[in-house]
Amino acid sequence: MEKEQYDFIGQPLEIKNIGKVTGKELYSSDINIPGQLYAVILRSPHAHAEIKKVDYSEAVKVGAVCIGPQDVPEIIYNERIVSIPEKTYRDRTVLPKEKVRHKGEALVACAAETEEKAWAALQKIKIEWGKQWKPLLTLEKALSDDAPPIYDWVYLGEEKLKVKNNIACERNIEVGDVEEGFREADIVIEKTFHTQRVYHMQFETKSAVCVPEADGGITVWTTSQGIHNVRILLGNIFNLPLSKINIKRITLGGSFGSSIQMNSITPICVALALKAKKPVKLVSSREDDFYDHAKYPLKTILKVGVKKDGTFTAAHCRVWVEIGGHNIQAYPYLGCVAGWFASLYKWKNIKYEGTAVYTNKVPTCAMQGYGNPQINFAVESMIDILAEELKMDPINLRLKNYVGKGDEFWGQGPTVRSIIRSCGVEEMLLEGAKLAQWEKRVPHYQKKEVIRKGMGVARGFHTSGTGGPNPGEVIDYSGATIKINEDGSVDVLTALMDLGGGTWDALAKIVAEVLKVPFEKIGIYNGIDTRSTVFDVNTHATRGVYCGGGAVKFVAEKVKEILLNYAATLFKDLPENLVLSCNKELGQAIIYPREIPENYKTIGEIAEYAHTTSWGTLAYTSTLRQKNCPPCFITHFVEVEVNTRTGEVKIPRVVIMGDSGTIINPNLWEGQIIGAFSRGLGFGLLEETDYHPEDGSLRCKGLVTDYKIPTTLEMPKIEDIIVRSAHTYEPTGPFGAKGIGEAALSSVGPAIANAIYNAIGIRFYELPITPEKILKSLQEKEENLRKRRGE
Amino acid sequence: MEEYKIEMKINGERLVATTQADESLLKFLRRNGFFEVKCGCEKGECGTCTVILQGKAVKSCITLALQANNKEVWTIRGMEKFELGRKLQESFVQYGAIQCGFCTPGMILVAKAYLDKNPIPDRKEIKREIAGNLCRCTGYKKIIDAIYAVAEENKKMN
Amino acid sequence: MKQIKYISPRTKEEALEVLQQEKDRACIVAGCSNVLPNLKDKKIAPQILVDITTLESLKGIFKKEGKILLGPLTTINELISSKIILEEYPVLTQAAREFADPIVRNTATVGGNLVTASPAADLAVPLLSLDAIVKIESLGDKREVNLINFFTAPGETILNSHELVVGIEFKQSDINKNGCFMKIGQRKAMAISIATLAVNLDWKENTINQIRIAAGSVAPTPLRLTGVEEFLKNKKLNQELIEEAVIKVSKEVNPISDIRASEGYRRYISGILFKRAIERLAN
Amino acid sequence: MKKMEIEFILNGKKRKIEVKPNDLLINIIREDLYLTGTKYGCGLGECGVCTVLLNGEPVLSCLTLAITVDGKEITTIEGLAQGDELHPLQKAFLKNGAVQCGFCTPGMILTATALLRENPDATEDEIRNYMRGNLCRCTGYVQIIKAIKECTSIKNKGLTN
Amino acid sequence: MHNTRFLTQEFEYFVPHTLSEALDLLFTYQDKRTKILAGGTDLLVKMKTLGIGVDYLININEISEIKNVELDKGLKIGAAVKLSQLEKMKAVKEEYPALYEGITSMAAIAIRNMATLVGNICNASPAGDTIPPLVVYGAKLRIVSKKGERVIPLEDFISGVGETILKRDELVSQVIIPEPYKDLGSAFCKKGRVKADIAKINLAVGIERDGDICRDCRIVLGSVFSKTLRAYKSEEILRGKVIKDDLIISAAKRAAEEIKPIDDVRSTAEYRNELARVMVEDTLHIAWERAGGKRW
Repeated sequence: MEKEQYDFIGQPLEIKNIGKVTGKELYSSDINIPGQLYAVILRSPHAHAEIKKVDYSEAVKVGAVCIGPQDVPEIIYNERIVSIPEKTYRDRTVLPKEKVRHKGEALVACAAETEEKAWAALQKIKIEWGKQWKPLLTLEKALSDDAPPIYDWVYLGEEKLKVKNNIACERNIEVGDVEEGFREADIVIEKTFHTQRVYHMQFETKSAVCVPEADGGITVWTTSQGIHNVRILLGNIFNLPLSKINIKRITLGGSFGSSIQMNSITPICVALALKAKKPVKLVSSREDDFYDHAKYPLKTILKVGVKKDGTFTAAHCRVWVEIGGHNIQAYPYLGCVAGWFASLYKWKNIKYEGTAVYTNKVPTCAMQGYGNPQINFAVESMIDILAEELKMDPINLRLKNYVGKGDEFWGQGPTVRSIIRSCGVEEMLLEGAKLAQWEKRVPHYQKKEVIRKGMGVARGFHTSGTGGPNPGEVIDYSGATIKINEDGSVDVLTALMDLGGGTWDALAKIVAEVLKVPFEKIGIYNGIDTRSTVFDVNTHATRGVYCGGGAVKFVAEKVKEILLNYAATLFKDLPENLVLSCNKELGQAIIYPREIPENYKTIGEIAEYAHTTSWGTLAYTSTLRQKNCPPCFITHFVEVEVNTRTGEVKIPRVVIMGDSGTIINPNLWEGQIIGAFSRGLGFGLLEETDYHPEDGSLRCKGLVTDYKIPTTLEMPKIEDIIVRSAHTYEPTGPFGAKGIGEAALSSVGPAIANAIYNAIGIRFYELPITPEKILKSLQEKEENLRKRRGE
Repeated sequence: MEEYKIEMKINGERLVATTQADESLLKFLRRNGFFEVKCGCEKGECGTCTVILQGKAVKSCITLALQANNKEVWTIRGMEKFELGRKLQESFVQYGAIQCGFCTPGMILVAKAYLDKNPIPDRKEIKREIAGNLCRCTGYKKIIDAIYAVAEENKKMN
Repeated sequence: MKQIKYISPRTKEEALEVLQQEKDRACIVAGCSNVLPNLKDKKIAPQILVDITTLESLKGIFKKEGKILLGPLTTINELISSKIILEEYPVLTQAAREFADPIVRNTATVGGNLVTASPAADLAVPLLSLDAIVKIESLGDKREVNLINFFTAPGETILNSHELVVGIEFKQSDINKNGCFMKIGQRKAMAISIATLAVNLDWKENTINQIRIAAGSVAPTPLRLTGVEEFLKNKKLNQELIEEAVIKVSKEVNPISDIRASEGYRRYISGILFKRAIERLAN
Repeated sequence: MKKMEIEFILNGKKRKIEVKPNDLLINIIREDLYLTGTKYGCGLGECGVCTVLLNGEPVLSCLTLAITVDGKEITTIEGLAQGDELHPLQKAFLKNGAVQCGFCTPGMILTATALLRENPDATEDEIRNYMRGNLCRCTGYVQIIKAIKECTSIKNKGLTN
Repeated sequence: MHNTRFLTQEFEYFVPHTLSEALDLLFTYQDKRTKILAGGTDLLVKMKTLGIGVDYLININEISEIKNVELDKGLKIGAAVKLSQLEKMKAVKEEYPALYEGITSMAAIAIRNMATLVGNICNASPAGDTIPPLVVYGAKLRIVSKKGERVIPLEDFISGVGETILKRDELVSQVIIPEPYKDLGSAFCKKGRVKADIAKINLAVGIERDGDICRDCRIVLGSVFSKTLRAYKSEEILRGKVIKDDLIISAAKRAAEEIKPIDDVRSTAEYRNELARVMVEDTLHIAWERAGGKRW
């Protein structure tokens, strides 16, 4: 393991981006263009109904510009174009043409001088509905033979596919022979698990501002995790050359995966602006946003075979996901679920069957984790179930079977396989157990108090990006332009987004480290758009630091080469004889001939000389594809206190162990882990978007009042959240770094469930574990005991 | 300061807004988002801010906003609604009559108002008519060419 | 904070009432080509703007009983396109064509040009040479003033703050039919003149019956060169006389040096303008 | 709807504007006065993102009619720093990594200023309780609480509850 | 669907500076949709989410007569008094702990800086957090109109979900809370999905102690019926009895039987039944201890 002293990497440098504390940071919803119109959207009151006629003439009469199904291009697309086209299912248009497929689906949009005016115009729109169907809200209903088809056909790449039984896509994988594996096993256990739909509740509702430009092009500010993909999609939908579309990179008020795809309101805003020939601003209301996206749920039937010594022999995993009214790429989701399932433990023989099913609910998409919080709930609960059955310590069973260094793992699904080169799993389990005082853990049957304590452990991982030795189904590369300015400061131009996790700071540190230029002198925050940058796929898949950072490091090294070559002409020496280092006193990077540090020149001087003597800018532009997606591991040790009289759960303490290789930004790395824990806590105990069974509306009615996320009071105290990093170094990562983002949430749910089991001896197979469910189960348990005792 | 509510039709669309007694039409238009009306001198000297008011080219910097009350105003943005407007725009582009583009809106509007009145002028007449619009980039020749080309086309069509 | 109001009277009487009430607090606006720049430069600070552009009765060119009455709101372009002015009072058409630029001519008015009382007021010169009379009204009162007596100093006229110019009148006559306007500016359009000159001539068989010469930008106010006029009256028109008159013109004007030209040049060029004008009229 | 003139002090400066009776304070601040630091989160007073200070007390601008602030004093996040000198809370938020996406940050900081004024020695529990109406989806609050704790009075420094 | 970004209602707005001005306005516009604006935290939410119509809006926050709390043999709380103002008062915290707990359990500081006590009452939500404590303390409401005034017990005021007996020209000007009995022990308890939430159940109890005996008591629950509900039968079990643990347990059980909760987005009826029992039991214990009673 190579370790070096870094000037910037791993240093707890202050965040430079002070706009966020002074209120000056601009988000899409803060952009105001003089003369702009404000847009509002009419959303479907029905969950599944045929659109006969949309008449907005009365709205036009009161001065609104309107678009309806008849006005939007015929192009059928998928808003998430991270996968290669041949593996991308396409089912939607900007506004639905023939029918609506979930309540709250955008149907018509109006723009006017004020939001109020637009809203008033909206009320004048008349819609004639045709046939209406009872909404299909569950997997079972949607799959049943008499279910009305939500789609008759969709496209996969260029191929037109008939949709059968509302199945959006399927993915089946088999490795080895599971039947044989189960025969070898001493114990075979099968359980069914459910994870629920969760709403992202990112604070900035989906927003867009679109300015039609004089050349027929458009400039767009919108909530997006990947501006280049938005541009490609808009070019395709509106038949505009990409050179006429400019998407601005602008700070997002949270996202958690909900803007990997182009948000549904973005093309609506563009269509309005193109029609109105005026700038249009569209800011979703919170209710709009609730009806726009949700986290993929998952039903899992997991069957595992194990020998008495704790060796696994086979695992059969069947999963179903009800995806809602549109398919925002459930196909790679099913692949990733397979990958997470297959790569956490050595099952030996694997069978995986995944099915995605359309329902008349809000379309689902990624949300911090792309299937791993969901499948890990099943896998990690199962490990505890097996450990109990085997009378083994759950940590030992994990240590015995985990996929680790030197093993092959499936990164983003079965098509991206590579070898693990850095792995802190053992350290995390053992060190974490120490910090959590695992040895004091007692079995549930020894607990009799009203408030029962329990502790649970769970593991998870996410890949750092989606790269593999060979390009697979997922597009993954990043790019940057880096230039040394005329005073020796440095500009980094990259389309990579920072979702709040500190990606830009991390990238700046990487560049600082390569060029030895002080962190403060790196410009990275603003002034970026698609036109000024080369492609970057997206800030998703926990790829920011590993892939984006890898790319800026690659480009920075090229700039360094140019710099040294040029400096060599000044020093009348060879570049390899020059030393580049950071002089902290000067606050400058300096270059000097080896062994003669006193003859230094600052790179400011060199750059200025290059400038005034017309040598040109020291700059480089390129893209880089990472050929790996190393797993960043996470392990949660969660303590719970379950009140057996009320069913309430409190989390007094948690130990979180993370493995991200070298940590570039310690502060924000920890921040991401703790933040993920709060969302995991919501996922495990609190949150669910459930639907009215009759009309397919959200039971929370799109109100934050009735969609509760954790507050300050639900979180453990400062000193009771212990976050530690494993001591690893990823040889393929920039300065040894891997990712963290999505990994951080992937084991919170099962750790809570395992802890609750340890507290009260009740296994929950369904999230969230609410007080209602706990109390009911406790009463049933009591009842059963009484029956067993013959009372 | 007392405010006055005024109403006008700008590029065919109704606008109701408030103004003050001494506000020029130029300021009023820009304040309401019509940034295509450029401000050059605010003294009526350069013609950059020309708009068409009730069919006539006027300099919006020396017109009170209140004087446009209940009237029809066209700016360069509205020109694409007219065949002549579009022809002029295309001709300006084709003839390289645009460099920095700041005087262009005024030039096209003056040309439009003039050609409406006199569809087939000669070069000299055109030259005289745009005399109130200054241009620092082009040296006017290509602007006159561009307008003349439209006049020629008009001639052919008649 | 400044408080400017705006009023747009519906009738002349209403306008006069406002003026009576507000006196010098009021500023009349019509074409606005001077008022807005002046407001901006804080050269004027009225409390109320009286917009008279809606007063239809003050617009138009009327012919009656051997006279022409110009409504003060007649725009310069309306003058240019008036056939009767072109035929009967060509000096005015010529001057109007030289006025500012084609766009300003769409809004600038005759009355406005006069009351501005710029020494360089382009329309004052031909109107002087047409021997025009200014009709003035105030609430319950009327008067007429010969244009010669109208201007008192740069930017000043005999007009009282409660008065309104309601018409400009001049006679239909042979002399008025035969006029010529000359202008020297720094460029052809939109130029404030260095010197302007208008001549109206009535002559028979080489003898000058009557001549009117008016000049602009060469004195604190536009003026008639009555000395030269007197000198020429009843004289035979020949080259010598013209040369002599040219010298007298140069002497009678009273110009200053400014950014646009020097005093000497203005004197010289006034003579030249006169020479060109009279030669054109004589031919 | 008839507009009415109101006068109030915004970030130390007197402002006179016309509003309709049904205009919400948040929209006037964001759209008319271009202070976009105050964010829209839910529109129902549930998330705290739109918090501003009214006469020094945190209130929710999404549930406040602009017309009712006539004669009052409003502070938004833009009014907190003294010139270029950041408020201690702003510094502490940056230092402690209490900012991720930044959308909740303005409301958080404003609420925290009121807390520290009311209770300069606030304990962690008191901070957590006071801040409970300001939701954050990114950070999990811990670093926010840490940052606020760091700004409590000196005698409270270093003490846990 | 609704929109929470702006108000679509257009209304005329008044800011009276005296009560009589306000009452005149209420009288004049009693046939119209006239609403009182105090904190706005319920009214504006309802305007946004339910689209309730408003023609005239009367902001009562500038009426000085109703901005104070009078401390004279109990409390007299004006209609424009903010909840945060009350929670900062020593008298409230010490003498009416259930009210203090009810108030501080509500939402967040920013909301309590805006919302008023009278507003919480008039909103007449079954989950209103101040109503159970106020009923426990025997609060009365002063109701005024142009024609005169009347004082009625809070218990008689709310008639259903969001409904009260207030006439259209009337205004609740004051909440009158009598001086508590010297050995009164009272407590409030609430459970939500998160700690600061609209209640799954909230409740307040008050026990007047006379030695070991419960002289009188009140058990008042919210979110378990269309309006705040008094568990009379449960109270009956305790009244006049020597208080012991088993008595409290049976009173709690009885209270759980008296309530009629429903399934909604916040919880289930089943859970509420069970929760009510636990909460009543725990809260009775606390109240009894606060009354100075011993536990046995």
